[in-house]
Amino acid sequence: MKNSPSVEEQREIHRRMILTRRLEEILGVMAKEGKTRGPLHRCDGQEAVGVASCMALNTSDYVCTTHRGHHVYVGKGMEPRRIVAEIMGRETGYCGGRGGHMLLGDASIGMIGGNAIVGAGIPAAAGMALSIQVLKQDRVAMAVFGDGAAQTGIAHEAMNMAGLWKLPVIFLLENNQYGLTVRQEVQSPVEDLFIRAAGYGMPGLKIDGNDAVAVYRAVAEASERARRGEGATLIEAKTYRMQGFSTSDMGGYQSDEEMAPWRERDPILVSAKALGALIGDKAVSDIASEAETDIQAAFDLALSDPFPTFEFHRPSGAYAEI
Amino acid sequence: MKNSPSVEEQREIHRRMILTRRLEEILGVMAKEGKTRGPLHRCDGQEAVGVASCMALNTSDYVCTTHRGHHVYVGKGMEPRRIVAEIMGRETGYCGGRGGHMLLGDASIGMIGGNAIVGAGIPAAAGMALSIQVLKQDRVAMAVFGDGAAQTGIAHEAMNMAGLWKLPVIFLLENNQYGLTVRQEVQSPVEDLFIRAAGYGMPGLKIDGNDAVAVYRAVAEASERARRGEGATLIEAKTYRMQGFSTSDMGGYQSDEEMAPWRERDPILVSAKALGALIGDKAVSDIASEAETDIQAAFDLALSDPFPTFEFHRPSGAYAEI
Amino acid sequence: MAMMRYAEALNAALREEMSRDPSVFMFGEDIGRYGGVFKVSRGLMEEFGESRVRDTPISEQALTAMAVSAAMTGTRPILEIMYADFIPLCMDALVNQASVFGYLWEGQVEMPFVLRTQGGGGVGTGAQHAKSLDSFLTHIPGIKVVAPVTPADAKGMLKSAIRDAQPVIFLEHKLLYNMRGEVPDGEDELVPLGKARLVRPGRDVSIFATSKMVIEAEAAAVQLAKDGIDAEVIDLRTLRPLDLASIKASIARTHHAVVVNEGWTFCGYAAELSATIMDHCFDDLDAPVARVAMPDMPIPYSEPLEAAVIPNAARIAEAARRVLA
Amino acid sequence: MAMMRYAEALNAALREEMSRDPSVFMFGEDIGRYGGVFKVSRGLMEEFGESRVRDTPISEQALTAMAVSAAMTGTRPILEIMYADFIPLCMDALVNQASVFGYLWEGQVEMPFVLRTQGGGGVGTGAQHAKSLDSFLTHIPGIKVVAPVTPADAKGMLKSAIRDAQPVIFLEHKLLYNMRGEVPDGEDELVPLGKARLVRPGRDVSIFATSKMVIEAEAAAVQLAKDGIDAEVIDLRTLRPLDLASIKASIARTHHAVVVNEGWTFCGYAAELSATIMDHCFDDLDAPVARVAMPDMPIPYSEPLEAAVIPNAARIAEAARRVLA
Ligand SMILES: Cc1ncc(C[n+]2csc(CCOP(=O)(O)OP(=O)(O)O)c2C)c(N)n1
Ligand SMILES: Cc1ncc(C[n+]2csc(CCOP(=O)(O)OP(=O)(O)O)c2C)c(N)n1
Ligand SMILES: [Mg+2]
Ligand SMILES: [Mg+2]
Repeated sequence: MKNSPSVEEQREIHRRMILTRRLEEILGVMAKEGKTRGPLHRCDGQEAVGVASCMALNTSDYVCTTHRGHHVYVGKGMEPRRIVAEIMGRETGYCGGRGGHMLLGDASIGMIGGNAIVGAGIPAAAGMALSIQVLKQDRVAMAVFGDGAAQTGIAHEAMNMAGLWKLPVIFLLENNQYGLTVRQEVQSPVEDLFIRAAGYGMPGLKIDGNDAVAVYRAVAEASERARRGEGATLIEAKTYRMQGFSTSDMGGYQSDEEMAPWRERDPILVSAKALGALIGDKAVSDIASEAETDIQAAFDLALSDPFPTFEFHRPSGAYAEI
Repeated sequence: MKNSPSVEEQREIHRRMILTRRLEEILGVMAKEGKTRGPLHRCDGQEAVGVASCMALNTSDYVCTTHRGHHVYVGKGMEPRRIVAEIMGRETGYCGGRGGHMLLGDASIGMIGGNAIVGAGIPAAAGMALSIQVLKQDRVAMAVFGDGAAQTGIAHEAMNMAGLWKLPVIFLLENNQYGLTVRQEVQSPVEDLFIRAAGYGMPGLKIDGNDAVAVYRAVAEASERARRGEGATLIEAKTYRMQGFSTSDMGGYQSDEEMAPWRERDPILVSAKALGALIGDKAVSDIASEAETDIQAAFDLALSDPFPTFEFHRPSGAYAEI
Repeated sequence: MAMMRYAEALNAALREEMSRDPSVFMFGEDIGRYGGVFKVSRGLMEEFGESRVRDTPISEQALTAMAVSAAMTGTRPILEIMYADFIPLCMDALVNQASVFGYLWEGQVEMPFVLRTQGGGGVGTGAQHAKSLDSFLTHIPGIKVVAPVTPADAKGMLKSAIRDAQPVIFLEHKLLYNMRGEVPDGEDELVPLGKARLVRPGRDVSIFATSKMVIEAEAAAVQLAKDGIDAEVIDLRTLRPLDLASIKASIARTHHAVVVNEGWTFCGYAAELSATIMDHCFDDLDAPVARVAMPDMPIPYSEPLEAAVIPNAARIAEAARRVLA
Repeated sequence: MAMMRYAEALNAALREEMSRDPSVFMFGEDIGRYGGVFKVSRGLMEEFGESRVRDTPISEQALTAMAVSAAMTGTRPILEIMYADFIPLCMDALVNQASVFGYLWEGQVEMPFVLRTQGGGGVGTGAQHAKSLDSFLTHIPGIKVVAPVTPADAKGMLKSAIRDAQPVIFLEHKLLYNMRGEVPDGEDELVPLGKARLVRPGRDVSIFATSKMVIEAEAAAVQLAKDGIDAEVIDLRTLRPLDLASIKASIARTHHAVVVNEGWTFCGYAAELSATIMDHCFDDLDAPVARVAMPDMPIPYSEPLEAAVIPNAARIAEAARRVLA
């Protein structure tokens, strides 16, 4: 089928989804033990959205994400070791420990970046697309954002301009059914948010966010459209957040009945099955054990890295004196 | 037809439209003579929208409008004399001269108020509707706003909440084809903005904004809906701005070809014709000459009113010292 | 008197005022069923229903504008903005709506709304979730800004804020919610807005502080006492309008002043305190006022970095020693 | 040298920088075909095309955010915000985006954007179209804020701002656009950011002013001269980072200071100037610094009311006399 990932890509998607899952599981355990700092937002169950979408783009394309961005970071090719180092506040982290887990970025591979202001990634991607259009480059920009973010004013302003100017941008709405502890239907009167695309003169579509191949295809097609100069696309990926809002969430509002069907459709299971049919189950489980080893190594290295020492912000150095 | 204005109401609508037109024409002349202060935004050609919509509501209902609000002020029942006094900076103006022509209000008749921040009336009306809902009152709130305002982020946020909570609010989008000197199609990729209502789970409709009866009917119906607890409505009234953006607009971008058909469909002509069929042409022209006299009197009185003298803002008096 | 956590004191104030006046209602993100990220509104949706305690979409800009207009039309809204870092999204509603219409339509409308939010750093929430943006708020005419530190003040000032006819911004701090203290009983125990609180009298230097910095100032006073320096600590409590009388009286006694605020230094709230003191107490001062505030840079995440920027007792004590040197 | 209006000087700077560097582009409301409300961008869309000179929808919030991210990805955007009164809508993009990412991703990205806007009162535009909100902007770390007064500075500083690697907020004033002055020829005549301009030397009192207030300060100096008071007038030009050296040197000469800014008083820019002077020049001062700024209230519309609030030469002269008394 047009725009499908190659077997090699599907393998890599699977690997990066597992890297993400293991990374978060270990962080989850460390958080419980009081070894992490600040809130951590896990994306267990949503890995297909962040990973497969980035895999459908080029390294030179720009991507930005939210407070819940581990799958996007790993998907775009950031190294687990430096991700962990940043989260653990080390000097070797992507931002030298200044950013933390919500604010990672690596401009050299177009990952600019995480953002803890809900909605802020949407105009950010539109601005990158504007830059691409002004410079006449062969690039696209993508924002991955939540159902909660879709209700912010900047979402509207940015999508209107993207539609108006036919900006090369992909709006990937990751509908995990929740904004914090509140279900989506308490935040918006419409269940399908992609229908709003019509109001911005751009195509809107709904996809199964737990199927990495479906995510890849939709993003690849939107990216081709954008590169042909036909403008923006809004893609709503339906998925589910398996792990509570953050490590400080006291839980209790996601029922077992609600979660059970999603557990069965865990994107890693879905991917393992599809990939198994192509390369055999043994090869699939090898990917998992390799990823396991890689993540363990990433933590080992990152945790032995040094903490940064304080320096004044250089650009404002002249007026940043204690 | 259901929700049509009575003959008496139609008469009053006609009268208020003429009051508005004459008020603005005189202000236009005075502006040219350098006798006014700051910019003035005329709504010539749009009177049906502001006047007939307000006439379809009760005095106790809340209305807010924009920098271009003379028709709404007059429509809601504010007195020309005190409107003129405010615009001429007199103590007898609705805000004692503090507000000026963009910021009039009269809370006693639910006119709260003009607003020169584009888009700000939209959440303002939603907030009033929230207040009505919390207090369980038999009231509605209405925002009259422009096609330009529809692109602001607050429009989106407010409409989403209005749809979500079924707030008793009417969003009356006055599409006069322009935001400042820039045509609507340079500001939005979709021609019909009412289609966005679908994304907020509320009904959206398009009406002829130059037909006072059509405006009245649409607003009356939306108001009934709101009072029945069924929530918000978005009404897009298509109309045209006959007089440039403001008195400081240097013009030159609204062509004669573009304007000619709208001149023929001047809302006052449309109304005169409809009303003439009901009460005879003589009675219709009597309304006009009476209105003419009233406006002249309003100017005469207002212009002999005194200017205010300066006082510190009392609520902050304690810390507003020169 | 009852012993309560700060968050519980706020909860009690909300419950009492909601019971007392049916025109009071609350809205904000996650405040309903979940009871708020800091659990300040726990149980209130159950008690007062979904119309008066609303979970909202993530729409700070419109929410604030709606608070303004709802307040002008007969209700007393209490809006919770989850982090003070999101205040920039509320600015148009405050600067161009609340401030403007309160003045222009004076006499026509009142504007009794409360915007509760919490700021401050210290727990690794990073550059977008740890700021104190007090000076953006205190710069706006017609709006009161308060920041209680004790549970008793939290309760008494929140009740006063809800009953006030003007907009009140109510600043909390994420590190205060679990602090405990005695809170007077009684539904009409109000703490007036606009009055500073003398935390600790002293003769040598006056330390004026806000929010959690008051606690740091107290700790600094203890350190200073060991060196024989007797510091007076004043909790301003209301950032605007300022209790100028208390400031003047204190400086007339001590002749030395340190001002402390967790916001950025340049054009920050501490700058206003310094300038105000210069305006009103220049002749009483034996040394320039020392400002202790956040260095002018975003708040870093990593523990050693964050610890290096947030003003603390040591920096306050050092500033006090400097003005006395 | 050529004689030009301020608006023409800006137009020339834009044209030259757009020609020089294809990564420079402009966007804003009405700036394209119409050439901008104040005609600053007249003719540029014709010259550089619709991709590099864009009329935009009314979406200040996203526009500012887009300027930030476009600047991080290889372009040099120039965004026009029509009135400074709309700056509150731009705050999240400045405070939580530009300021934060400039620091966190330092070394990874540059952020060369210019946000041009104009503020100020005096012509009856009312409470939502006449404000000077300087202090909101100057409070933000990592962002430069400039406010040229002469056509020569307008041109030379706009060119420097466009070439700067950091965000620069470029504050104009609606009453300056028609002022005329000599402007040096040459495409590389830059005026550096961060340096104050000595407008008029004097021995008795230093008047530090910003934007249109510099012109009022000059007028005040003329009045004062008649009474034998020799006032020094300094145009700060760059509001952040401050040219502290010029301030210190001037006060070391005059021992008296008046600071003038058209924004509100409380937590305004003049407060920072006063506090800075206290921090650095206390021992040189013979009297407290006098602040001249907008009273803390919305700007009224009617002429006698507006005239009563906007700081002017008379109030500046009076303040100078007060500090010298
Ligand atoms: C402007 C803003 N408002 C509120 C918050 C607090 N907050 C953090 S995450 C979140 C929910 C976001 O929901 P969604 O966009 O669906 O993302 P998800 O957490 O589901 O990935 C909220 C309200 C914030 N960070 N920024
Ligand atoms: C937030 C904001 N941005 C920009 C402006 C400047 N401005 C005043 S009116 C206007 C155009 C408004 O267009 P529209 O909403 O269609 O109203 P119309 O003037 O056509 O009645 C603009 C951009 C403003 N007042 N507020
Ligand atoms: Mg979500
Ligand atoms: Mg319009």
